[in-house]
Amino acid sequence: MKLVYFAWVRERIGKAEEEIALPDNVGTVGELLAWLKGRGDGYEAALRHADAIRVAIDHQHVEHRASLAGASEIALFPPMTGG
Amino acid sequence: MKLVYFAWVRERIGKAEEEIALPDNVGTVGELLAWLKGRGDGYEAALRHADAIRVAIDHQHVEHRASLAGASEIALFPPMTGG
Amino acid sequence: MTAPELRVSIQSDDFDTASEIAVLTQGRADIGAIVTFSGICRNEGGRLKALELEHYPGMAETEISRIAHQAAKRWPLTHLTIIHRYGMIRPGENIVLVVAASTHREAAFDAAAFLMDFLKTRAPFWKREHLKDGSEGDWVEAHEKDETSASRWSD
Amino acid sequence: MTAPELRVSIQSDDFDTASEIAVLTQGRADIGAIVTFSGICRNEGGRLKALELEHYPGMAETEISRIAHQAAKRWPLTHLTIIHRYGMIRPGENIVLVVAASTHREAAFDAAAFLMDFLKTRAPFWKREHLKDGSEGDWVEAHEKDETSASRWSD
Repeated sequence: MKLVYFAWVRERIGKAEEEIALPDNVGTVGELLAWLKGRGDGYEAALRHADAIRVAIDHQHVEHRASLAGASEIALFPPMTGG
Repeated sequence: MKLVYFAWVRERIGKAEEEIALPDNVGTVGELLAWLKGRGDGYEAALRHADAIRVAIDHQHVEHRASLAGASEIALFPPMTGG
Repeated sequence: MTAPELRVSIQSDDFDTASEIAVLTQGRADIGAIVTFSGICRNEGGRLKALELEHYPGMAETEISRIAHQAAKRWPLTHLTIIHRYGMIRPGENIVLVVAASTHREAAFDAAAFLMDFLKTRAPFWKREHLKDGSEGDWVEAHEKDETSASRWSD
Repeated sequence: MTAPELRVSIQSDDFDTASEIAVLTQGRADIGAIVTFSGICRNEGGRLKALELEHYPGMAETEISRIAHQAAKRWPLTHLTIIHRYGMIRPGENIVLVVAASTHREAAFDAAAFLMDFLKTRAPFWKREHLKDGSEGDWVEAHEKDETSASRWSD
């Protein structure tokens, strides 16, 4: 599964994207965020306030309770500031 | 006192403006409209539904209850359709 | 709050929306949002040759300036342009332009909508249709809903 | 209601608001109202050298098209243009343009305001400041009030 990061989430994690294999017990967006947070200091800094992190699955905004089933690209980013 | 007319008020009355001397008992816009209406068929046709007629005194919109005191130019016209 | 730059023009000539916007942004970097409204003559399904706009010279300028000042008091604007044409206007041509500039988008949107609602109901202009078949059509009737739109701004 | 013509562009190059409007009105006489919104880079009191806009390629197009289709379903529009830039943008330059054309002004105003509210809160773009003193400034923070503005459209 491909993870992509933007803005300060990307900066804190220290990379723009990565391929990961999810453990079996990670089934939702919320579980993914909690699991990622334990992967190191950068992840911890990026995801400290996980509630504020926005997530898109295959280019569609999703809630944290959404299932990851069938996802091929998951994006994590801060609240948007375009327009 | 100068009266000016616009759009179909002008067309029905048959002139764009005129100078008139008001009788003493005409003190408000409403009284002016009622008095004008009796001046001939064109006035009658223009002012039949007097409630719908808009009035400006010296370039300012006024209500029908407004006083004519001090007015130098009184305009009568239909509801506006600009913009 | 500083008073916005104001430009009001009542004219028979057509105008160029692009250059009205350009004039406003030139050499300034404190404007964050510009909202424009262009009112354009429709052909009404092909039956219209032109709209004739009659206006009340003198009062048109006075009344539109009054409305512009109300908007300027109500919203933090950096610039306001209002152009209203009179005379014969053919389908596809401009009738009216409002440009509202502000540091913030809500102010620019609200001011432009406010101005249009009040131009419709307070500016002394009257439209009459001229038809393609050569006949002089009717005076356009005022819409009740324009009055309703204008009344939403009273507080 | 016929579907409006739709133009969505995510680009790094600047654009010309005037020609975007012109393209829309050329050879048509059924458009009565055009509302444009231009979002322009402010200099923030002189301290800003540029805004850098990061975006999520692919999703930006998808999400903006989705928002555009929502607007097209909700209001009777003849045309909708949305252009959003990314990359380095200097004070005074365009960031975003929305053009909504309709036969009626309320639809054009509402659609343009709706689009801006949703571009602010749903389009995957992030602004970071670059300061005049050469330093890299902070990521711009999202405003609570943008969420509030967007929520007023849910019915």
